[in-house]
Amino acid sequence: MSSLIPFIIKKLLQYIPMIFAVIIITFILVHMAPGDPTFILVGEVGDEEFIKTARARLGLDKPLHERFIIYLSNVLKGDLGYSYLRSEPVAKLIVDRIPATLLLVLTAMFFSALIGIMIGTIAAARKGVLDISLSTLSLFGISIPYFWLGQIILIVFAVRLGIFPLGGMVTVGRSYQGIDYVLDVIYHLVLPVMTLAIFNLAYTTKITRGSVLEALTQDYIVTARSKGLPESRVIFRHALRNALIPVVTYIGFNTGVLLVGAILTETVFAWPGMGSLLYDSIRLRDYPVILGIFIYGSIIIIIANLIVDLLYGLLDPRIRVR
Amino acid sequence: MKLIEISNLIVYYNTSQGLVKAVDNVSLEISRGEALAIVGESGSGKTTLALSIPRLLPDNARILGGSIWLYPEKVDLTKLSEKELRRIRGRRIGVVFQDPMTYLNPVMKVGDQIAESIVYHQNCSLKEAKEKVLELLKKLKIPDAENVASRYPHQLSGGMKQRVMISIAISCNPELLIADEPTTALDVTVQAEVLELLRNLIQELKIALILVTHDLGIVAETCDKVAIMYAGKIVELADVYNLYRDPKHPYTVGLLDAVPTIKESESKISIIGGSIPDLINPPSGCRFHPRCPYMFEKCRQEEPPLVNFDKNRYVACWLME
Amino acid sequence: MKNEKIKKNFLLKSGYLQFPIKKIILTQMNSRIFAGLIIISIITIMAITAPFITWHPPLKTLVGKPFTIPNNHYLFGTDDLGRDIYSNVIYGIRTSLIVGLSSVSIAVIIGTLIGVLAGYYRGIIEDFLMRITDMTLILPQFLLALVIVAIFGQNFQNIILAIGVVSWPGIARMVRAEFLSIKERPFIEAAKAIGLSDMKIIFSEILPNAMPAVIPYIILQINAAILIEAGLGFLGIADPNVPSLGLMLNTAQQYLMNAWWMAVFPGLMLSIIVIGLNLLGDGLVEYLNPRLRKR
Amino acid sequence: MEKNFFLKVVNVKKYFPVSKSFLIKSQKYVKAVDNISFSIRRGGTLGIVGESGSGKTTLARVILRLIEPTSGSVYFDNKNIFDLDKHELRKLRPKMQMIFQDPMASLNPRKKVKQILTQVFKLHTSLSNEEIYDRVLDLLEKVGLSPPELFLDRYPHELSGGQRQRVCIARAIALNPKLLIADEPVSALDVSVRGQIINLLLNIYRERGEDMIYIIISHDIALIKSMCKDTLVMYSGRMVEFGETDSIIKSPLHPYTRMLISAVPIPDPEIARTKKRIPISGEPPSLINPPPGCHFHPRCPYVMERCKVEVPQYFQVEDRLVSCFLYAQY
Repeated sequence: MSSLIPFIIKKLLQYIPMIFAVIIITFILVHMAPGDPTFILVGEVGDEEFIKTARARLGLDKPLHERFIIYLSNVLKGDLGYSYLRSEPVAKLIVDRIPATLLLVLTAMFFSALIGIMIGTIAAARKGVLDISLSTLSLFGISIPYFWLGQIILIVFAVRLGIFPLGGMVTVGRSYQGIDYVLDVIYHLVLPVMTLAIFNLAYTTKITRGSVLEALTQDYIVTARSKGLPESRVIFRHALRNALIPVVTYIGFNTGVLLVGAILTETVFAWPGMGSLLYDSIRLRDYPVILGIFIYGSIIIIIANLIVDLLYGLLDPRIRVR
Repeated sequence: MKLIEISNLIVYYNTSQGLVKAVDNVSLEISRGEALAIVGESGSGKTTLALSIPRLLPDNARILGGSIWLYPEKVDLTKLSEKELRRIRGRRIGVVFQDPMTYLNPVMKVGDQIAESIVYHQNCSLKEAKEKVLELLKKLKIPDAENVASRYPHQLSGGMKQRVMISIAISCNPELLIADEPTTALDVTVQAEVLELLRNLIQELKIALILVTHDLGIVAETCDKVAIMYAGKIVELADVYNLYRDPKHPYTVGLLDAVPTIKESESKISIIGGSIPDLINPPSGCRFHPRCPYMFEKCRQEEPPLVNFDKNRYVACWLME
Repeated sequence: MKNEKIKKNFLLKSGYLQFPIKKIILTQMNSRIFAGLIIISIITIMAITAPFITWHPPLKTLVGKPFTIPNNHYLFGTDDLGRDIYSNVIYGIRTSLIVGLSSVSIAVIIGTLIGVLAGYYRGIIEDFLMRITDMTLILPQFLLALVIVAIFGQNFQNIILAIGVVSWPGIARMVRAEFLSIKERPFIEAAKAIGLSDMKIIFSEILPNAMPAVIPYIILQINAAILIEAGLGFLGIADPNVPSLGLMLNTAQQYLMNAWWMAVFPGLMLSIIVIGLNLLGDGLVEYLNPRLRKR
Repeated sequence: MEKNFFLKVVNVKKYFPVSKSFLIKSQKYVKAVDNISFSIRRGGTLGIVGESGSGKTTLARVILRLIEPTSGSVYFDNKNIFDLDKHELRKLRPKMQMIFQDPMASLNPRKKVKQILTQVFKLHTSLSNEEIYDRVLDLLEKVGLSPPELFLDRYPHELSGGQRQRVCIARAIALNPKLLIADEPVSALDVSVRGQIINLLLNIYRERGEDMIYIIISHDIALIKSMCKDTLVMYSGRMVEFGETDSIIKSPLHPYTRMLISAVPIPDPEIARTKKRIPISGEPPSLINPPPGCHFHPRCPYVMERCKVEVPQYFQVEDRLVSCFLYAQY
């Protein structure tokens, strides 16, 4: 595995520039926008004195390239400005919300990947009615928009049946400790995770099915059969192992979709993550927070892609050894 | 001693354009230790015929008639369940495929790919199987066997990959080895090496060989018996010496002359006109008649049977009457 | 011997861009493509004939009592401001389709241009263009579009432009990938060998062969654009003067407890559009992938 | 064009850089064609034989400048092809044509036969549509596609393998080229169809051979024997032997040529089983890291110390050129 370390370094070198790209894009957008960039970087509300110091801090009276250096160093230091409306630094606001979002995303991702790969493989291996019905179900799963699905789930399970809470992450007015707290969170987690997982499950199923079907047409499957191996081993050891490579790529590529999905789902279920923060900030025109969420979101996605790329190298020996 | 007897086998493919009559009423026998070549062009049904023995055909293939008897117990392979067949594939029948690049699993070490069938058929642990793999690779005179076994296919050269394929096929000492165009993807010099290896193996291990190929050159060097296929039918079946010395069927004659050789004598290339027929609607009567220079009325209407006309010699042609 | 009819036929110059639509429809009609086409046709007809199949102006408030439950007159009920949800849904389809088509047109123009340049010319141009494409491809399309609209102002044109601007990288990648593989095929070398110019090779040899693979992707991209518009609307980023399915769901969110119809109908229609486009896109992908078609 | 035209290839090299990453441009090259020189006169037929990766196809492409050379020069029609600008090159194209290995892949799948063939005339002649039509029909007839009207409106996928290759040949000979290179013209075809195409190529040569130069590229030395007077043997990007085909086959000089000829299967069991075999070992070297010295030395039964360090130059043995130190005393 001596080839692994240079491989990791190479990947890191590929991804770091992307973070700069995100910052550059944000900077360009802010300065291309009509009106004074101060409003966007500081917020619409504020007294003269505050705006004045902010302008000086951001170097808005300096030439463009100096402004960029200042902006870049601020962002790299983690200084994304100050939310005047909430009187808190943007970075702190966002970092406080990230765990809740990640909890939602990772739980949904875990379940949907696990179940989706299983169902997808079964659908590919068993042709006929089972395959057709699973494919149709997954088509519906893919097509229904997250936020609407969330609303319907909420209407059915919380409003009509009343078996799950209407929203939030913990029951308001109770201060649970220890295991009770965990159980309470899980209780609140079920519906948003379900919303988020349905789409992802459907998509993973679809990708896995296609990928396994494709792998099953490959020549090495015939070789495996010629050895007299049981069909289960042919499918799981030979077909699925090869089929997983595109599936993993998809899961990585989909982190972005999932994160956005989480943001929309959080809005439906008032889950206290980045999504709710974004929703409130849009209503209040709190531009620094919106920009901050964009930057943080992008970085999370870039990191997820990096991880998947590394995983890809582990799964496919052809990529690693060159 | 008979090993395989194919009788009146019919294999069709179901495609969106219609039924492809790939193998139509073919009978053939192969004995222990014998090397048989099935020679034909693309679409002649040669691969279908060979791979229907271990039933490794694509999903849309249907065995519609006939039987394939495996001796000594005389079981019909076409009637066996998948489960019963699995005990024969890999253990009693090994297969070497055409393109070692695509027929080896790209994400599995080659040593594990060979060990796999040993584990399944010889009831031994993975560790024992791996030792057997090394013995096997050494037997095939592969230098640095340990190293090769721990490689992935893409790290090996074409010839080495084909040797790995061969060792998968013979890992459980099969009675029959089916080699489907085993050297088509290889260079001439590598081809010569791989063929040499195959020849030595079948002699040493007394394995029966079915060599599927379009190249009459490698048949001359390797096999004892030759079956010439055209459009899903066997048109001539003969001992290798007789066939080359005195080909009977017009197609065989054309095939032998159509290939330039480096023989001393002035090479004259004769032509078979036309092109390979469409097997969805094959020509009536003798399937070769539209391309045959000696065609007469009967050929167009009646199909010639494969008749024994000399010792070990069968020809399907009305000229032989 | 020289048949006049053949000669005439021969002299008729035939077009280069031939997508085998006739063949798909007549011979190997894939059931998904068929279902997708039907759904999309019905949706499109509804969008075009919106003024004739609705009887209330979509954005007008108090055409009925607020929170009217669906009945014969207000098929889908009314919302908190007494607007007719049925009218708004029908006009909302129009908005979705306009956004999908126009923003993807922008994306196709940018993407094809960049893809063609990067795919045909190698070296620094390719490196530079593809690095930009790869970076933009990883960025969350939705968040980028959201930031753009938030900064530049929430009007209809900006929404279309923003979605167009974030949708091109996928198309560029696809076009380039097709170009790269087609460019290596021997018939391109054959075209060079008979002395065809670069422009002719790009437009008459490569592009017609690249399009079949790109078209289903474009359809799926239209789908994505429609969903981005709806998602933005759901977060409240929309032009209040244009009926939008997403914006309706945003309003519905506040009244989920008592006015279920406000959420159900707009979302249902949105899902139907998406299902139709997915069927069509997937069907085409499957149809054009020879390996999957075999089964 | 001059009456006694010729094709002269001088020190042609084509190195492909092995790119490692976009930041570090590596200094490693795949030397696909390494310093090849030869010349043929009008009426000459040359076979280039070599195994996969020997650089024979790259050589053909470089000669026609379908890919840009690394260095060297190719004189044809008294011009150095490598010095021409794009425009001049395009004008010369109809004089030098190529037939490709895979006829299906070398025809645009979205064009009908008539579009493929008229394109050539439209590009390089000012004939009227009617004249072009007649020429296309003649051409189809000439390559054995008759009646020609039947084939005009077909797409490549509606033709059989042999018919496709005939269309490719028609395209190549449409404007009477002076140089015709056929790259593995029959290896993608069925055995029984190969004879037809070989004969078609031979007929074309017999008809106009005195007025053109023919180059056949193949891995199959038997095919070259049946078509070419001279042969150039390539191994790992270099020329190892050059001379008359018959004498190369009868008495190959270079150890690689010997191995190659000995490896060719002979379709005659009596000869095949009695002939003396030259032991064959090893495989063609990696293109990125070829062995130093003579590229063949790791497989050579006569290897000397010198072969491992020095690249052998060409030695003239009678009328042949051979790149091997065994012949250093000549």
